[in-house]
Amino acid sequence: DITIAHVYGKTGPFEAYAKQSHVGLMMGLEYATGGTMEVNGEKIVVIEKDTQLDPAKGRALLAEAYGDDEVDLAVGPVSSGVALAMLPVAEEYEKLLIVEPAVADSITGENFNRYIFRTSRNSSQDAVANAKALGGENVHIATLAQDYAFGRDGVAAFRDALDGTGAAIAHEEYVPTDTTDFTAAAERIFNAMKDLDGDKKLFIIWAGGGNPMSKINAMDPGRFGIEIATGGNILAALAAYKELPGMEGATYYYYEIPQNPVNDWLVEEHFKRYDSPPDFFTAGGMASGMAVVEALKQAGSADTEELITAMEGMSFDSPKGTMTFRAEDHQAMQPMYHFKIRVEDDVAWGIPELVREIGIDDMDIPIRN
Amino acid sequence: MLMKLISGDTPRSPILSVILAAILLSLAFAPFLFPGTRPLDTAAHICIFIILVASYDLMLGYGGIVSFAHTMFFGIGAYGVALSLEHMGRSFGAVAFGTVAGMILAAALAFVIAMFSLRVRAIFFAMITLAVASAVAVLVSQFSTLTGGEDGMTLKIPRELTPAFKFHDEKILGVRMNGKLLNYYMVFFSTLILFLVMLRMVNSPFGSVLKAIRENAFRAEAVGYRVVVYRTAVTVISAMIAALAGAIYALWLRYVGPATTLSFDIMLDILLMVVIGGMGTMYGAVIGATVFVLAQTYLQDLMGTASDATSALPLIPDLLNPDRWLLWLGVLFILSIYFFPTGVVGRLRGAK
Amino acid sequence: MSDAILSLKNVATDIAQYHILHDVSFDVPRGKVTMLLGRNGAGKTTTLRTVMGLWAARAGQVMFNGEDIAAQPPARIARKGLAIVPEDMGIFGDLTVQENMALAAVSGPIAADRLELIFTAFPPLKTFWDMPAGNLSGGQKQMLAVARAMAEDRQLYLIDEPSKGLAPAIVSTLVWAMKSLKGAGASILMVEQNFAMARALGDYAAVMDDGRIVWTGTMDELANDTALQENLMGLSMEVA
Amino acid sequence: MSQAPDHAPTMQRLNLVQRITPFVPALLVPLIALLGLLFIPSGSSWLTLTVSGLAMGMMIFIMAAGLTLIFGLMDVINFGHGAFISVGAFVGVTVLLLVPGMTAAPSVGLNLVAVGLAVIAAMLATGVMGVVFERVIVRPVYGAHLKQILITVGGLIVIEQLIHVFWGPDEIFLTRPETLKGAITFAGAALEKYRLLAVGVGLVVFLAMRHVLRHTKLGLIVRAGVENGEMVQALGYDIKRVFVLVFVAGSALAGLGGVMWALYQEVITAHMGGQMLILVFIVIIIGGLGSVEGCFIGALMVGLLQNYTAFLVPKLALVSNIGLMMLILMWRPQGMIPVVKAK
Amino acid sequence: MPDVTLETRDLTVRFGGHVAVDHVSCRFHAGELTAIVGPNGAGKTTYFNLISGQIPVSEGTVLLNGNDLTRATVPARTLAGIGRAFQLTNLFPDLTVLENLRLVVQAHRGPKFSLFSRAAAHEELTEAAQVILQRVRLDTMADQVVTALSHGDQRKLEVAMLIALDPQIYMFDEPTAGMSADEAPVVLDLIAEIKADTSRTVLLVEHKMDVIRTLADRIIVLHNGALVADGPPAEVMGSDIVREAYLGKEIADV
Ligand SMILES: Nc1ncnc2c1ncn2[C@@H]1O[C@H](COP(=O)(O)OP(=O)(O)OP(=O)(O)O)[C@@H](O)[C@H]1O
Ligand SMILES: Nc1ncnc2c1ncn2[C@@H]1O[C@H](COP(=O)(O)OP(=O)(O)OP(=O)(O)O)[C@@H](O)[C@H]1O
Ligand SMILES: [Mg+2]
Ligand SMILES: [Mg+2]
Repeated sequence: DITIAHVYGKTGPFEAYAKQSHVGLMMGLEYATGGTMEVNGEKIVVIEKDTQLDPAKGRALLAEAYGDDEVDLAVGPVSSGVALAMLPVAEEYEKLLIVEPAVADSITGENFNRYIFRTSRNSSQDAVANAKALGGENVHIATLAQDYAFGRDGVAAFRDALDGTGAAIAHEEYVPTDTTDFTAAAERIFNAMKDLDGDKKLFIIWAGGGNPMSKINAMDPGRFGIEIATGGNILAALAAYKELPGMEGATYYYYEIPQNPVNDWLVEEHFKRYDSPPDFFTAGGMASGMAVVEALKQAGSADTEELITAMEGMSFDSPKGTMTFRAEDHQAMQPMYHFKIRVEDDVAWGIPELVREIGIDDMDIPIRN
Repeated sequence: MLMKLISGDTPRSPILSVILAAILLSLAFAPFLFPGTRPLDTAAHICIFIILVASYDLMLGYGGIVSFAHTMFFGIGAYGVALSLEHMGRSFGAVAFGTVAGMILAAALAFVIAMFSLRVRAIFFAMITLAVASAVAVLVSQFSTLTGGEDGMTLKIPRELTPAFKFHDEKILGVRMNGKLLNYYMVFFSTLILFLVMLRMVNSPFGSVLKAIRENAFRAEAVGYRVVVYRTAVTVISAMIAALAGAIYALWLRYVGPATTLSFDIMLDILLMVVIGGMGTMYGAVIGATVFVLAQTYLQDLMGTASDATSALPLIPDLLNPDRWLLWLGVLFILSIYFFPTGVVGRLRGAK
Repeated sequence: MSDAILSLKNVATDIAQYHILHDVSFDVPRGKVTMLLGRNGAGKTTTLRTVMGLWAARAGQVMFNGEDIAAQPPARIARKGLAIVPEDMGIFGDLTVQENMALAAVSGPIAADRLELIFTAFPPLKTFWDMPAGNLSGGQKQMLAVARAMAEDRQLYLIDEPSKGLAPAIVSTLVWAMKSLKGAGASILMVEQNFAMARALGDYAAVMDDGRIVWTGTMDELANDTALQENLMGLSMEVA
Repeated sequence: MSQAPDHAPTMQRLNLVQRITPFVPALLVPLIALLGLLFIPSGSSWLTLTVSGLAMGMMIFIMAAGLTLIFGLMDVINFGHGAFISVGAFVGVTVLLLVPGMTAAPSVGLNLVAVGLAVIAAMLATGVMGVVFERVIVRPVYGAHLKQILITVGGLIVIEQLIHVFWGPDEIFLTRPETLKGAITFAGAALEKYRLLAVGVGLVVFLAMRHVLRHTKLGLIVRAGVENGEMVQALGYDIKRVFVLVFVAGSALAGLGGVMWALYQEVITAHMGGQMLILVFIVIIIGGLGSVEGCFIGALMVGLLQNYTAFLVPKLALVSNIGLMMLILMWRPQGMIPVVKAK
Repeated sequence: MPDVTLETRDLTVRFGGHVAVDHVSCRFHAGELTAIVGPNGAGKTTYFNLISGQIPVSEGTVLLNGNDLTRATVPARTLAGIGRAFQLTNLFPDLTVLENLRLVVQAHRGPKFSLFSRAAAHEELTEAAQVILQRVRLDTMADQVVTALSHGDQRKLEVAMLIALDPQIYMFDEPTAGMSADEAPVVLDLIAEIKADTSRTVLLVEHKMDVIRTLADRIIVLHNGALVADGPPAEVMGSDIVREAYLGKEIADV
């Protein structure tokens, strides 16, 4: 048998993401093996381990998976913090860890080691895609982000990517992660932008719950000619986008956007089985499952070294089309989608409608390891 | 000799003595008795939590002070080592420096908080420590350039403490003689020594004054004890030991992050362990930490089995879903407060 | 004593694991003052608290106006017309004197003439009317405790050592206040260590020792029999 | 009878400082607002910030009021309060989602009815929970602070988990009723409609609580009951029933706070209440244990200060609460208007 | 006249506008027992609180053997030699009688901050405590938990704690309040014993006239916070102000 450990935070605040991720992984394995759950004549067995979003548990469980359960490789986790804690374990046991869907740049950046591959996007990919979507001549952009690594890195990557688009950053605003009242931040942004000419956009980079988009919208930024923009999100969060028809940004996934057989199958099967569309992390989970099968096929065995050789530079199918593991940092390069929000009464959320697919080549994602 | 070591504070119950001896032996020979990574990790966790919980008991059970900042001190110790290893390089010197620096910082912070709030109601102290601890947790995630923020930091500890270091080529009793084993015994002996030191402390004249203050602070003042000084002292000592535990934990885990050292969840775990074990007994820390860490590690597996077994019934499988393990831990928690108000140690002592 | 407002029959009370009262029986005649005497720890306070329902009687009956109130909660008992001045005074220190009094008047505001009487007897209460009662001196608190019981008409007053901590001048006003209560038709069951005061006020006496009633009779009988006093309580009359 | 001698003690006239001292806490709120006006360059920004600060303060107050009520009056620390806030939010939001016709209609009346329904349902639900909680969890541990902390924390965990069981693990997003969306522009400042509503609700709650506590016997009974429950019973009041009532009232307030907060945040999670608990504690500490007035003033101070510092020095916004708390405690170690005495 | 040990100069405290102790200047001497009397609310307990430090002074000074202790903390004053027993029994409830006393002995002559020595090893403390127990005739109760003691025994322990402290100044606040006539003498004898030691100064607040008559060397009268009379018992008790303000006519006549 080939055993895969899915080590992820099944319980805790990211429980919803975790469910999607697991469903995606299983559907990915199923699709890639044509429903047999076998590759190279061997059965694929998935065991689950719950990190409870605790990095210490994550480490222990991954060590247990590699050491005691003797799995061939592991997939997960949801939280970047847990992922970072787990990275050295992979190195210590010399086994693969496919990171999905944790997004921190440093996973494939400064904390990278050669046993780490990542199918999910990283923060830079998000930021650069959004820069491509929002930039243009005579555009002034203010950013609003959480005041920690994710936010600051995101803005930095976004700022770099704006270079050459003609747009300029007018103001950067950072607020503590647990901020609930955005009046002050909004007032600061308004004060900084109200006397500028040209297109004025406020780009919000936000991870987790509590996206301030609608709160700032309630303060009527239109008075000063400021438009709000933000990246994509899971379906539940898209409900808030309904108030902002016409808003633009770039997203990682929305089930109606990618046009390819993999996605068609995913959407159809997901509706059939769960009576709902697949979401962000379902797509991500599926990508990881398909990457695993493809790697096993190409390597012809589950030996770690052979897998690494096979996977560096390997391209594989996913619900988002073809992805490629970049050899340098093992980050999966993938397309992103420039969207515009359309509102329909009988849909509970604002629909991100595709404006343009931002291809792998359109984005210059820095290598940071 | 033995009496001196345990400061004349015997377990005072045959069953308790047997259990304690069993725990001591299991921990002492854990690498040989329970092969595998998870059991060893569990044993190390038990050790570290024994220190942490015992130092908390010093404050709670003996000082009568409720604090929610214990994990903060724990975290300070852990981050102290992490930062010094990061900036001073991979050496024992860095470890020592980080540990001492962490302990000093913890002591200073504990001192300030104590001066502020111990003059008033105990409840104040509880709430203020909660607020300060949460502020520190936020600060740690804010200063992400230094601390790695939410993501935490991975440590490069001295090679002698990692599996890569082999000091004997042959396996002995099926156990590899490598740095990990050394690391475990560092954890174990630190625990043993610190525990004995704390046991001595609570049985010293200082300890008896603490008891008096817990009973009637007003009268203790009138008799000539400076209550604030004693309370501050015990808070500071407890904070320093917690920081030390944090440093040890960081070395064992080779990772520090808010979730492993600063989170409120760990604070709750500590409270639970103290209560289950028995407050104001010191031995309660050993029992509490052992029971709790074992339950935490293996409860989910148990629930999965139970959920499958009841899958035909309505609602029950939902409640027994392994994802809901915290629900049951909460229930267990409430029940234990009702039915073991004096903790396991109190129970066993009463039953003799 | 056929007309007893309160009569205890074979009452036994436990506090935690200790047996405090054993088989206590005596009557409190209507419209009279009955003194409950005895040395420290005899069980006097426990008896009053048992009547009020603050300790539960393990056995026996507490008959108030012919009804057994032994198993009832204190609030119910109070509503039947009993008031207690507890040994520890039971002052609400965070409330003002005025609020303490307002609470004591269960059925509505205190009548003006009654308030007048209270102020005459205990002038400091008027001075500190709007001050937190916790700041009163020991004796002032004692005054407030008694005044609270007087806030409205009750049938039976249970009063535990009212003179303790009071200056002699106030003790005499206290005697006067108690007499005016009795004059209004109320019955009083009082615990008192100050024998002079007990004698000045009491119509009947019951003496306790070690959780039992050891003697009952009229106050005169007791007051005139020094040997009996020595014997029962170790009291001597010259204590003023 | 001999007239007792004149006991009138020496009373000195208070000087100005002494006479003002009792009112200082109440004066702090306008003082902070004034300081804000001094430092914030644009008048419209100041107005926006002030209104939003007050609204934030009011919502914190509503959440804290129930806790301080229970805490101050009954000397019970209920960490479960956080879970009550969450439950209030979930029940309220469930009701709102059931009446999309009423929330989506652009009619003030219908919208307010919908919100009213949500509030009533939430308060009923949390009120009933309060009864159960008081009976099962709290009653056996009256007077034992440590056990209270522990056991109510246990309650918090269990209730949060039960929310997961009943409503699933996902966060739930919602939008405010139609007429409560957006802002009114006034003097160049955008004043959110919902915040104005929150200010109103907060004021009503405050005045109602103050009235009950100050001017009704119920308030007296409860305050006296904490100090000496036995004596209150001996005076003829059924303290147990009164305590249940207080607990229910406090819990219902948590429910109200939960709905208000949910409508403000427009997203709810099982942990939302637990997360608010720290801020709530800070407000209670600042105000003084058990004081509704103190809690009110403290909440407004926190709300205003947080908004002003977030505008002026964003980095400090986070620590402004802790800083404020430390300052207040240096000035008055028991909080501004302590009701429960130090022990 | 023997040495002045304790002295207060213009000692004053105000609660808001209410002057509870009003410029009280008084000297107390070694070997002397001073009774402090006055109507309820006169400021007697408050005066004690000012001397022992439980309440901060508004104005004036407290001197012990000429040293200014006005700003000293409660424990500092205790260690300097001002000892106090409380009106309401105030002990360490869940410790045994012996432990209660040992703690007191330890406070002024034992190791306090010794963290690493074993408490049980300090036998000298235990012995000292036992001696005192015998003096108050509580030795049979040594291992009882305080809560299990009767009221009278608790009062005795309260006095024993003060003796264990071995202070220079003894302050008793109504030591026999609520004590029955057969219990009180034990405590009164102890006070008389202390008084016999000429190096000690005793302050006693009492409402019971017979107690004052038998014990007091001197009486001071407080009224509305002010010191209104000071002198030998016979003289003060006979003065008009005491009869008027304190005793009241009726009782004095009884
Ligand atoms: N809470 C308690 N726990 C244990 N024993 C108690 C308690 N309260 C009272 N006792 C005991 O009950 C006995 C009777 O006490 P009670 O207070 O009724 O005496 P009393 O006659 O009122 O004495 P006193 O004159 O001292 O007030 C005493 O021996 C006392 O020690
Ligand atoms: N903390 C305080 N705040 C305000 N007033 C106080 C405070 N403490 C005492 N007082 C007032 O000071 C006065 C003196 O009180 P004190 O307790 O000293 O009287 P006392 O002489 O001991 O009387 P008693 O014989 O009744 O015990 C009283 O009127 C009291 O109300
Ligand atoms: Mg009594
Ligand atoms: Mg007094």
